[in-house]
Amino acid sequence: TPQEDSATNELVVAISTDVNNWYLDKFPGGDARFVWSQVYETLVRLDTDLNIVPGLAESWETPDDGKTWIFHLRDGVYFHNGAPFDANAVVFSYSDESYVKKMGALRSLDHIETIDENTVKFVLNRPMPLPFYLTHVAWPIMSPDCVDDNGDFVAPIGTGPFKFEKQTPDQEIVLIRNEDYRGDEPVLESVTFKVIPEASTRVMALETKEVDMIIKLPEYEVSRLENEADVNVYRKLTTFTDFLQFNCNNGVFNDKEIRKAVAYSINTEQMLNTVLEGIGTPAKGRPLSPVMMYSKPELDLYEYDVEKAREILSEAGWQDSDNDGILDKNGQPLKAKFIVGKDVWASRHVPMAEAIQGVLQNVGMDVDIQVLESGAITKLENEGQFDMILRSGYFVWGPYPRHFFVHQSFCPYSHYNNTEYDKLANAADSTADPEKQQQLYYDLQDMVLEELPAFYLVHEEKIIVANTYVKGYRITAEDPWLNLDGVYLEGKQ
Amino acid sequence: MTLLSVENLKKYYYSGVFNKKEIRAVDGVDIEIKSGRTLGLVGGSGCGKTTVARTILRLVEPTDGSIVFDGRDITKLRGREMKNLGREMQIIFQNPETSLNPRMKIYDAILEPLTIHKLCSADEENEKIHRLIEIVNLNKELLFRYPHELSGGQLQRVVIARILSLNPKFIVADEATSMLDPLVQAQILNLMKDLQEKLGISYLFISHDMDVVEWMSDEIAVMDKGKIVDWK
Amino acid sequence: MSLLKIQDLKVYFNARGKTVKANNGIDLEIRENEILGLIGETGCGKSILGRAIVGLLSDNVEIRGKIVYKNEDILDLSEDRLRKIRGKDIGIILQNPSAALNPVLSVGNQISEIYRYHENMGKKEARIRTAKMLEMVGIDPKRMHEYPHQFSGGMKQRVMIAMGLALNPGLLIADEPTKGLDPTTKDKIVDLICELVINRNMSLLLITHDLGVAEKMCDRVAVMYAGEIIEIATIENILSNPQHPYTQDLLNSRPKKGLKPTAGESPSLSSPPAGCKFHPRCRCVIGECPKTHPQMIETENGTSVRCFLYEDN
Amino acid sequence: MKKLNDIRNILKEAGNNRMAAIGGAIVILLVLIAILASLLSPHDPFEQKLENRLLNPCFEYPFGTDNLGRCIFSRLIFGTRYSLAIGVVVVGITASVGTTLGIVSGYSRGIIDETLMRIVDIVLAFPGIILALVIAGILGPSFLNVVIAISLTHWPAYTRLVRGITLSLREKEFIEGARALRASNIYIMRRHILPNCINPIIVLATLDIAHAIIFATGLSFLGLGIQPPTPEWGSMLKAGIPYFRISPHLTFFPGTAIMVTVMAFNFLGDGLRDMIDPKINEIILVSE
Amino acid sequence: MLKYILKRIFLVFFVVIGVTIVTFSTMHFAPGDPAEVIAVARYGDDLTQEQIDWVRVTEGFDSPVYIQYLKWIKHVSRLDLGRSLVTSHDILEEITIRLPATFKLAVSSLVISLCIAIPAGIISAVRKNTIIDHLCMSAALLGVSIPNFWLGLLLIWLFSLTLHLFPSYGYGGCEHLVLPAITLGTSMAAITTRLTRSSMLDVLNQEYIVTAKAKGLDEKTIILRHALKNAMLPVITFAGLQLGFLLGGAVIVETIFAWPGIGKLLVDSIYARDFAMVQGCVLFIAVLFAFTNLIVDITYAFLDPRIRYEKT
Ligand SMILES: Nc1ncnc2c1ncn2[C@@H]1O[C@H](COP(=O)(O)OP(=O)(O)OP(=O)(O)O)[C@@H](O)[C@H]1O
Ligand SMILES: Nc1ncnc2c1ncn2[C@@H]1O[C@H](COP(=O)(O)OP(=O)(O)OP(=O)(O)O)[C@@H](O)[C@H]1O
Ligand SMILES: [Mg+2]
Ligand SMILES: [Mg+2]
Repeated sequence: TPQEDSATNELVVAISTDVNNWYLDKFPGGDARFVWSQVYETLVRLDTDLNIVPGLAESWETPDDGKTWIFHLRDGVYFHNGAPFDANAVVFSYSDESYVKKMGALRSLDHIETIDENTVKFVLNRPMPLPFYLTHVAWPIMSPDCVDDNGDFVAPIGTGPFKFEKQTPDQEIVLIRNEDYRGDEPVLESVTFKVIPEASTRVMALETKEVDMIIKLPEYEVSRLENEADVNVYRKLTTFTDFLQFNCNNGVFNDKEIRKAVAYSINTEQMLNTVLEGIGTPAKGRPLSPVMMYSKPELDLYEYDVEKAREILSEAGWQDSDNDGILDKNGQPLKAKFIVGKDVWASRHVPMAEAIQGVLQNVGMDVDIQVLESGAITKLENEGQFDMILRSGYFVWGPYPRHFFVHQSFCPYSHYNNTEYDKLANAADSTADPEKQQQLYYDLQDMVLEELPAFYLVHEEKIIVANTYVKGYRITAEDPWLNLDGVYLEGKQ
Repeated sequence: MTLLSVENLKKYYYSGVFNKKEIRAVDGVDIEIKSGRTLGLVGGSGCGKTTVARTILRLVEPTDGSIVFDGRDITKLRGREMKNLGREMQIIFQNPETSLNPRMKIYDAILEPLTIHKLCSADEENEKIHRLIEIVNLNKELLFRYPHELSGGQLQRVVIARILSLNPKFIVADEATSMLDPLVQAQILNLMKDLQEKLGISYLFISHDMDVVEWMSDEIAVMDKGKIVDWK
Repeated sequence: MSLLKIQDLKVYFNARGKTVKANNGIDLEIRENEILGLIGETGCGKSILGRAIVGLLSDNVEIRGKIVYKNEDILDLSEDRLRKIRGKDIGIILQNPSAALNPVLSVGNQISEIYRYHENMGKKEARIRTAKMLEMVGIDPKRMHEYPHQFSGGMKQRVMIAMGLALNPGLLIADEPTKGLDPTTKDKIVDLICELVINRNMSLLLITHDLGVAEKMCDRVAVMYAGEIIEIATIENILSNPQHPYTQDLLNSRPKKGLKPTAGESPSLSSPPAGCKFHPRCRCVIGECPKTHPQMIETENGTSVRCFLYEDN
Repeated sequence: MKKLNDIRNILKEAGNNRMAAIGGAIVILLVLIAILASLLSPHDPFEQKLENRLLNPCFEYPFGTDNLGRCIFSRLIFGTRYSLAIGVVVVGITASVGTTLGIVSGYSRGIIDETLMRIVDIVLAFPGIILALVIAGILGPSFLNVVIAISLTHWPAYTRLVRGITLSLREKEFIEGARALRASNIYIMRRHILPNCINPIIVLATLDIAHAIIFATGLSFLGLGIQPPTPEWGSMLKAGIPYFRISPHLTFFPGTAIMVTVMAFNFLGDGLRDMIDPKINEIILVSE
Repeated sequence: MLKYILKRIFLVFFVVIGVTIVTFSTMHFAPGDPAEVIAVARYGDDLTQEQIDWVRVTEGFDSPVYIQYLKWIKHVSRLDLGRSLVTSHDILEEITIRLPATFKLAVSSLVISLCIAIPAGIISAVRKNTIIDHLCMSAALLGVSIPNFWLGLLLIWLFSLTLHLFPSYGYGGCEHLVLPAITLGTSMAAITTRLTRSSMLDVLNQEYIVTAKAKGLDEKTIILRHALKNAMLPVITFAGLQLGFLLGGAVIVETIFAWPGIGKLLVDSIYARDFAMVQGCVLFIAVLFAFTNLIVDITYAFLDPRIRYEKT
């Protein structure tokens, strides 16, 4: 039985960035969320297939179609320091101090009331499907003891299956088993997250068995590792979709037809099978991953058709008059400035961008790629100094399609102005009736496909690789989670 | 007729950052040189001979004192006047190997003063140079060599030739022959004497070697610790 | 009695494709207890000869001939044996003391290591001997812990002398020990060397181009020109009755004799003129001179000279 | 005629100096490759054939293809341009600026010299790559910014070298002689000092080209170098790293190209140093 | 010597001031509105103008540059480098936590490089133009020519993955140190070898070596006693500069081997546009570098009697 093996029941997981924030006043960047998800828990949780299930809240209800939400908290749950979990902790966790309240998705949260020790009431400014929002790992429930009397952060104290033990900056974070965990006590004695920034090093560390499990494996390593006998590769379609966002406010992509031409020129299926080694699902413009809620099954997707793309361009008046392979109109060449981020989160983006550049070159568009860090991107974005950006999963967590906010005109990332769209997105988010909501989201998807504020490329597949002696792992669809429920080690040397 | 008269010439050097130290390289020197004559300057090592020479040529600025050359006080000259002074007084150095730019052919080295002072046009230049090297008795084959391909005596002749192109009235020879072999030294010293007779040049002849100075000079000043201590 | 006998010594350098014949057939004998002067113009090969005697030339050089020191040919010796001879039997004072002293070792150390290495002396004993040596050359032994850069030129020269004499060698080679010194210091050094050499019954090969120094110190003088010895005679004979035209010119070029000039330049060692090497500058060229290379000829009073003018004598 | 002889002598010397000859030959070859890139490359370096990706070296693709199906051989050939350009442009800028400052500093001494040398000290107080990293990080990655970043860190080496030479030249009589001729300072710096600094500068510059190329590679690794799809060797190497287990040719060829080029310039620099002036010490290598 | 040391110390002081100005100005004259950059770093995705303005006021970006500098320098002089813009952690603390790792890596690379380079350099010089010289020099040339991140990966592949000799990443015992130290030490060893060789050759051509030979000393004594100390002087000076190489090269090596040092902190901060942290790291490294060179200079003064006994 696994328990007997406890001497080696210490899991080592490699991640790419350190956890440099443990407190709710900031967003946990990079891979920090994998670690947070072991220490902290949320009121509402998702199971491995994105079904919404009780977390720290046992149940919830909304008496007024989404403007007020009442959560009944689980009894007999204790924080890592032994203090009981209660309504105060919820109020603390969603106070004005918290990131999610201050900057994030819960800005329309008016206030929280404690009804009794185990009941809290969230009052919103407008109707919202709040339980979905509360599944996000990045805004979990923390103990008020996380801070001292002056409000300075002391230690990460949550209710999760593992307790924070120690952290050595840029090296490792050690978590140990929470003996008093509310659910099934974890088999693992401890989980150590090792910080290894370089992807190749991460893979080699797994192969030398210096680490047991790696997250965010680069696509190109998958097929090789799938053939290795002593590693297991776990794959599952996630909630994330990579998309090519256009600057519709000015420049060439102001013209919807040109955006369409781009969509027809990109063969997402081929890109997926080559650049991404077949990992993921081609989106062909579908804005929502099939695993997402309200993802419309029947959509009028873009099938690869260069000829059509060429046709559209020439109809729009773009001709190659000087025979340099680049189309031009009124003496202006067809040029686009293409921004790509270099986050560890999306190492695949650079080769994808290059591939896109290649195909667009093919239809006569001169694409200039700029690989930048997020700060630099923000700057160019604000100044409107770009034509396309390659992005992944903004406002995406859990199955709920909050992502559509990204194209609303007031969103800093939108670069798209369409009052109709804005209205539709708002309405969809504020509608409590599931059927109506579904219809609204279906309409939104059709609209995105028709209007193309962005062309959706691939639905991302999550990859976790572990050595075969890691048993009992079940991969979750939602990305920031690392589900170690039921994991144990057997026969590790 | 007096060509150069130096009065109360002083040159102090200062060294040290924290505690300034004063080195009195030249400390009140009076010198007089007549037209067409040679003044010998002798003295132990480090007594200030070179410094006297360099200050007279205004290669270093004197701390105090006056230098009257050809009737003009030259201590305060600037700009154009200073440049013209270069045509009248010149210097020959001790070490022939470093007296010429190693990257300049002999021809260019001799031509250089003429170009700097814009004294000849391109078509005259060849002829002029040939005349000059004839005066100092140099083979014209050497003109297109680099300095390191010449011997010390030949180099010293080149130095003299280029100086002569300016027709100077006064030349300082700072141990001009002390690095040369006796045979060559004799050649150079004889050449200098010849030139003096022909062109009426005045010399300030600096040397360690009393015998040589006696042979060269009309008058001899002996220096010690920055001062003239004897005058023969 | 001859202490060192050099026979037909040839030292050729291979420099950038050219052969520099720095010494080209030197025959020379140094007798016991004698001071032999070696004079000649810059670059004629004096220092090379001095170094060749001690086997201190670099590897890219071709040496032929014989250098016999006390029945041993130095050129045939093993490196080990040579090492024993150096310093112990033959000492050398190199030309430029500023460069020849190691800047990072104290002066005392540089002398005492000779004792420690050759005579296996203890530190203390070596230091006492060093102090004695320094005292002998007129340097306060207390300064033995100082470094070369703290010494003046004359003092460095003295240190070099102390080093050369440390083991009482039978033969000392002094390469221009007075170069670059002011007249007073020069006199002191000359006196010092004379005194030490005479007191210790050793021989000295004094390389110089200062005739004044040679006059003061030497018994005999060899005159070198372009890698050859062209005249050997007692110092008196050289001064009063020079035979070779070059020697005569050399003497006449002194200020005392009115600085009489000689035309021409010294020849290059890589392509010397044919025949007598001095003939292009010579006042008394005769028919043979440009064609045949003259041999050494004995003339009166034990003078040898390499000149056709004396052929018939 | 005389010039011709000089050149012949240099060539002869180069022939004697095997290292310099090999280095020089490779450098000339690289320059030719860079010039004739479009003639020599069998494929368009930017052309992607996704169906041909990650091919091993074969007849059609001598060095195989990369992850986007581009011909590595062609990309390497075009990459010669970028690597050489980085080296040459950087060295061109740093050598001319550094030399000018060095001459001015050494010749004028006094306050100008002090100021310049203190600036040099300050720049040298930053380890080169760190300064370059920060500059490239701030300015954003591009060819120009890479050149700026490397140039800003490399000029002090020249200033120091040239200043040293200038100071020793100043002591030489021929400079004082020129002053006695009343030549202007600018004339002296240009005609007397500069020509005497040229040889060591050439040596340093040659070695520095090698250094700049390696340096740019480091920046590429950190993602602050020249950006894809530009076929710059450093970024090709970096882009190939993920594949170095399955398709090692993606890293092998660019890596080798970098190594060979850097070695060639080092060979040439070393050889030139031995030829021109054996006395310039290795110290000048330490331009870091 | 006192004068020499005082002068050095004065210079270092001066350099440090200069370094602060450079560091400060690079960050402040960087393109883009610093307040906005910070706001992005701090609040990430959703960003409003008020937030930017708020950052501008709280961080003091609205006052004149020199005031900002003086304010900053006042803090710095009290060893207060401020807080990270992203994590709000104390910068100096973050740096000092990582100092041991960088120090360990730097020292071991230095030791490795010196242990290989100095003997190799000496042997090549003494046996100039022999097989062993050519071998050493070719190896050295290879060492400077190989991009070190590639070398690092090849080493991991060979020694960890194939031979299972050393761990592929991480910080810990000696076995962790081997590969990063070799990677970092290689190019340095290569340069040091070349430097040692040429310096040694230079020394061996000096007249005092001839003097030593003339004394009849054997080769060993001549090399170890007479040549080595002189030849080491430039190498020692270089060892100080090497630290710069080390700190610079560490940036790359630390990334590959997941070595938790300052270099990695710096790179991460650059990516995160955490300018306060970048500023802190660069300042720290530069000051550290300046002081190491001061120590090297002083050591040099002790070793070189020409400076040790300089008259004051
Ligand atoms: N630039 C300078 N800075 C400081 N001191 C100097 C400088 N130039 C010369 N001195 C000092 O001035 C003194 C006189 O020097 P000078 O060169 O004039 O002597 P000298 O008589 O020509 O000596 P020598 O015979 O050795 O050529 C010396 O003590 C020297 O150290
Ligand atoms: N290593 C070498 N390679 C080539 N030529 C050399 C070498 N060493 C010396 N020479 C040449 O050998 C000749 C003799 O040199 P040497 O040092 O013996 O002259 P010298 O008579 O001592 O001159 P000085 O009076 O200037 O000391 C010179 O022409 C010199 O250029
Ligand atoms: Mg003088
Ligand atoms: Mg000599």
